[in-house]
Amino acid sequence: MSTITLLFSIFLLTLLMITTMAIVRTRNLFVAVMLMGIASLLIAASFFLLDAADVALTEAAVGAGISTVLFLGALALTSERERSPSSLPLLSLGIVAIVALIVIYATFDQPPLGSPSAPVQAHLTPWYIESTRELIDIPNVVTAVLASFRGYDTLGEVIVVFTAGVGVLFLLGTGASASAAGAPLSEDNAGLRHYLIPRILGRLLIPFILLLGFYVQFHGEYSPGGGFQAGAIVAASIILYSLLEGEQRALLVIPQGVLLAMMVGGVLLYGAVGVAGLVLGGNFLDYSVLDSDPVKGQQWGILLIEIGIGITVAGVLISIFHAFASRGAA
Amino acid sequence: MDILGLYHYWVFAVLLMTGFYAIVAKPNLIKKLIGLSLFQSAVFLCYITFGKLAGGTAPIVGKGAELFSSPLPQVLILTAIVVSISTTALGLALVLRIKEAYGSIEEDEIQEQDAP
Amino acid sequence: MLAPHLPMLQVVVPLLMAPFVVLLRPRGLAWAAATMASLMAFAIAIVLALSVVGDATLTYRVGGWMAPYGIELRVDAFGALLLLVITGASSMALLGGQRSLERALPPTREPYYFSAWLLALTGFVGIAVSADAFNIFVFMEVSSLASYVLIAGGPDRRALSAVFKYLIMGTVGATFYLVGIGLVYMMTGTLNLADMAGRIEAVADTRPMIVAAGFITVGLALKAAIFPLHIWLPNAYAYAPHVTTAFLAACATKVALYVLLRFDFLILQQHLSGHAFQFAGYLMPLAVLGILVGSGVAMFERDLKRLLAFSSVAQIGYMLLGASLVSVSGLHAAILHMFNHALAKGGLFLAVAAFAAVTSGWRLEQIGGIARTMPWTFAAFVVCGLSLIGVPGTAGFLSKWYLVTAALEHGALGIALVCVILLSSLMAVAYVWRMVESACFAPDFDAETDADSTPNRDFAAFSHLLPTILWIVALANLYFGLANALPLELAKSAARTLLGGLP
Amino acid sequence: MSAEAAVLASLALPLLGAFLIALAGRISANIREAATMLTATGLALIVWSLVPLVMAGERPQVSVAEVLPGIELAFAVEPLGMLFAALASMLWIVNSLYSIGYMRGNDEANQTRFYVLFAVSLGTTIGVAFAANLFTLFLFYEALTLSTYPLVAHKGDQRSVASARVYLVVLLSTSIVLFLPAIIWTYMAAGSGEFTLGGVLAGKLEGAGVGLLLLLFVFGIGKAAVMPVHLWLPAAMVAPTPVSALLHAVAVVKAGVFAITKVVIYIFGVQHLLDAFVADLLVAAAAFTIIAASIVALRQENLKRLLAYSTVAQLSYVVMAIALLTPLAGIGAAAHIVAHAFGKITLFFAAGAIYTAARKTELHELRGIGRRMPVTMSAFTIGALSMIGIPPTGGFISKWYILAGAYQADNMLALLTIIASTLLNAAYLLPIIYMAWFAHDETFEARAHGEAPWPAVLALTLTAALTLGFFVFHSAVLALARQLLPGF
Repeated sequence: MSTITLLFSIFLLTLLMITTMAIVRTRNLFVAVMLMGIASLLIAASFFLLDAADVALTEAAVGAGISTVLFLGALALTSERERSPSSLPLLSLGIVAIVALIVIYATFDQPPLGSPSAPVQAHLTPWYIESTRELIDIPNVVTAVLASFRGYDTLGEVIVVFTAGVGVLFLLGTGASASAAGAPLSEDNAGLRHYLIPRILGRLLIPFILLLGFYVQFHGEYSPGGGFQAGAIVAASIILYSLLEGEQRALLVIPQGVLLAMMVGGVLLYGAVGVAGLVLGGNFLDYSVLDSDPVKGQQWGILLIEIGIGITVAGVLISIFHAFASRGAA
Repeated sequence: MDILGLYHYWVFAVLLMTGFYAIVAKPNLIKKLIGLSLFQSAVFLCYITFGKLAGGTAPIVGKGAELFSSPLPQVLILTAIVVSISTTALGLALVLRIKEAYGSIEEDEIQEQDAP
Repeated sequence: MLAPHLPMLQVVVPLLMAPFVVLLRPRGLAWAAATMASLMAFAIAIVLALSVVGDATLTYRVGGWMAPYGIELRVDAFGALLLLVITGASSMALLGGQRSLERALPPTREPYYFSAWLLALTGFVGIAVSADAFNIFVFMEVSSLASYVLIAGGPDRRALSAVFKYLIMGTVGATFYLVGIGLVYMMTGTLNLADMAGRIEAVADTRPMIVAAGFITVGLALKAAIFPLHIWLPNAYAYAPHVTTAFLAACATKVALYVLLRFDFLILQQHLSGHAFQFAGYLMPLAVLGILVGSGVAMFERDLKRLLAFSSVAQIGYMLLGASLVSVSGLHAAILHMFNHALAKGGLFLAVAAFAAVTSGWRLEQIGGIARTMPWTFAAFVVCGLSLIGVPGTAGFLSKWYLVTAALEHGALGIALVCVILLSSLMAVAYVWRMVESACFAPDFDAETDADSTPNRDFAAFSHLLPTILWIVALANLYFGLANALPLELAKSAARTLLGGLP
Repeated sequence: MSAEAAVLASLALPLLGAFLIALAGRISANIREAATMLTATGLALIVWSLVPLVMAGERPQVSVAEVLPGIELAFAVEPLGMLFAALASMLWIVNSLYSIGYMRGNDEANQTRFYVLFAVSLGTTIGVAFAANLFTLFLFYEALTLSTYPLVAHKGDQRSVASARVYLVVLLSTSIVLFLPAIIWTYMAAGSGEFTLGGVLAGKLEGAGVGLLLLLFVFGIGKAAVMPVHLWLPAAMVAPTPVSALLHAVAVVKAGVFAITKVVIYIFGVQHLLDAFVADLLVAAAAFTIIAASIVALRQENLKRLLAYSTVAQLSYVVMAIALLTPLAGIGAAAHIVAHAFGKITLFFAAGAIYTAARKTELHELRGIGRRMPVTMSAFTIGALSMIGIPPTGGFISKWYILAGAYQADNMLALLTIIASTLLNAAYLLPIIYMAWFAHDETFEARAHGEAPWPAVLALTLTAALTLGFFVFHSAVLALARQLLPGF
């Protein structure tokens, strides 16, 4: 890392700290959410400087994008201002300070950042890089580890997303689906259709965002990206569409039932690939047996489960958005 | 290099505690969730930091580079980010229901209403 | 042919059934599917338990990748015992709880609820079989998110604020755990528990390891509701749907405790100098306080479910107390108590679900005279209550016996601990008997005079399945009080494993 | 039927009976009571079939399950247990007869529950009698407490619920806080809690520990009602009289003194206690209880409470006798368990009969009642004489042996206590008898009653006859008791 990136990195982190302080201090929740988006972007940039392109992409899409939209959706239904607390929470400050000191205390014995002899670099990493070349033969090691070596974790991750979807639907209901499907489009629920410029710009953007999503989905083996990022990006484009054209139109394009099918279908696709490995004589989630050539099998497996992830993530995120939005309409 | 490494960890500590402070000290439920988000982001930064290898590049083989930062922390954090957004979404859905049920999203006001 | 895959199928069966369940619309179908999956998981757990008797360990490489590169599953005696508890509790609660849940949930939300149930089950069993620190985190989050959903289905709005508190504290706990394993990973470069234990020696006395041990312990203590980090538990249990409470009270905190014990004993204690002492030094006072405060509050609580929830805080204290003795006999008692307490507390909460089907509420005065209207259900309730107290002939007695004998190995300190155990047993007599007296002798509660309760003498809503299940649980409490070879053997073997084969 | 099968059958039969009674209760009261009588008779037959075997020196043993390593749920019939079981099962028949009269005469509610729980209580009593080790004893001891609790609270009004709470709290807390630790201590010190002739603690536990452990046992076994853990017994008097009669004059309280006797003989071992010089503690505690309880009894106005305090005192006779650690006193203890049972059950039956017929519970109301209820009061008189120890009643026999035992032990304290308490007994019992027979009651409504229903009268006549009979026919009991002598 050159001196310039080093300085830039320090600059980013300092900015990040200032932003987070501001987030905690401000009483305006709208401002706090916007600053959260900025903080996410700063973190994403730092990740990029730390060679974590995949994570940076995800943090940008999820942290700055989806999370901001959800917070804003929630704010629209609650209140934008935080009430000022009655007294200064000295106890909390005390606890926080002590834990902070403990964490900082821990840093003094750590292996220095970036040292090749650090256990993180020396123990598992070389094997992953070697094996990805030999056994899976795709360039993006992150994808290989994510989808195959630790594919079970990723299955768990999809389940977490699915659980969140189930939970939000349980809590908020599927919302206005019944009325939205058949009822004529009302004017007050028409998004930003009366504003010409955002609408034109948005309409122009949506196809490109979708395209980006599909690129990220199917190019994840070669460059940063994969199912999660793609799912988030596709969801973002649909959410943008419903913001522009209104809830009901968006639900006409992708109805509630389809969203549910996407949530379920993605998980089942992932699970089916796992079970297929089991049926074909391997272990659960063993892709090598999917094809006569184990390497091909691995690639097939990774492709399929990434699609499964993408479908579920998109389905869940869009469903959650609709659930939030319909709550406001009701 | 050492300085940067330590600086990263300190930022991690500060972020962690800023988030934690918002969780424990702020009565507003949405602010608590924002704090929770920050709290988790701090951990992401910590993981990615110790995955970094000096002089390495993103772990994408075949571009001629031979030194790669460790892919494993990145994979873990990809998962953790998704877990974090899932928790946030569920938490926000709860906040909406709480707002409907209590007409408030301030913790102390909610507790007052529950106290008979 | 399936036998070697059983540790995996244990997770996969509920996992893959959960998405299906969301799609099942007609009433009852989602319940039936969830119950079937849960029973299958129970059957698998029984087979696993039988096959690990005698210190055997089953391992499974997910995806065919060998540890520590891939994720490994590992079922030993401790895990198998916990699997029995989890799947058993889930099956019994589902079987008995159909009617109770039908009343609690609107039909359109039922599929989501049962899906969340299976997801929670997936999360719990996923933790129990996992041998990978990060994988445990992932499944912990699955189980937590699903639990939040299950609790939020509760009948009144207090469920929502209780869940929110649980969500915040649970996530903080999980994140603390994540920080902890991050630090361990940084120092050792591995996530596989066995590999970690092997590589930790070299970095044993570094500061990050000490801090990591602290973070992991605090994080899991939050999840396990160890005093004083239990404050999320009473409300969450009290305001959840009754059947949810029966399920979660039987296994949720125990799973976190399981991870805590595995981490502390298998990885940290054997390799960090002085850790055993620190572990005992910090946790024993907390355990004692938890026992006394939990029982004490329960003695004066008027809400039946909160009363039982505070009793859970005390019972977690027992388990922790056994573990903090850092001896084979202490651990043995603690692990056995996990099993026995699940039997007793699960049964008690199921009985509350049955009571609530005909009463207007579950404050003590509202269950007045329930012994006359539901004598059989009440009798089962009493049996489970006796097991909670630890009356001889019930399962609860055995774990207390072992706990006392284990404590007595520690001289004067041990005698003090025995006094605590005996004192809290007396307190348990007091709070169990308050419930029994209300149910037997209090006048029939008149719902009309009580403004904030809805009159509800709806006998039709009460199915016969629930009393049957309740009696199965009650008889299990008696059976395992006399013929307890299987849990005893598993607990013993688990204790030996945790202390690294010490005699 | 083999002896082992008989042991198991005697445990299972009352439970089976309870189930049948519950079912029969849904059909009709007559069938239910027939089922009770049948169960009681069946139990007595089975238990008594064991007597000749035990007299011949056999010791049938059954092990049901190994609950903890080295700790079994096991049963063994030895002379003392045989005596206790035979006594309880025989009196259950008489008591059932009495219950029918009493419960119908008083129109009590929840009669089915009453009979069911009674059968369960008897089953657990047999379990206590046949227990082969401390753990089994403890298990049935606790089960007995729990199954009698609802009987004490039978009426369900505030007073009986409160008294039942005292009953439960005292018995359970002493057993958890003192008895259980004592058991665990025994198992840890001796490695076994098996009842073995000569004890298991000799050479394993010495010095002050022996005394401490003995005290833990004596006060932990709250059912023996050594002061100050006697509080539950007066409280238990709110129960219907059949409960007070069989359970709180025979089964439950005798389970207490029986447990202490077993612990002294089979766990400590007489020789070991003699060597450790700790039994005097026990004698002192028992002596204090005898005197104090008798004085308290003097001041009672309520007949059943008076009888309860008398029971407290009489129980300590047994405890004191066994603590004397001499062969004659040992025989006296066994004989007193029987003699007191006959006498006290008669007294309670009489008290219940008076309540049923005349609704009278207080002493001053009994003026002249002997003329209206001659049979009942005759039986009462016999019982009272037996309590005091006047021939020709059973009480004389047991007191004689205990007195002889005290001489043998050269224990002045015991001698004085027995003499003093005999005087006290006379002081609180004789005035009642005098009042009942010779005083006049002028109020009109007092005359408007006769005897209680015939089953009750029949029952108390039978037990009075037994009290008298024991004066003559006590050789079998003494023969059984002599089998204990190798322990001395």
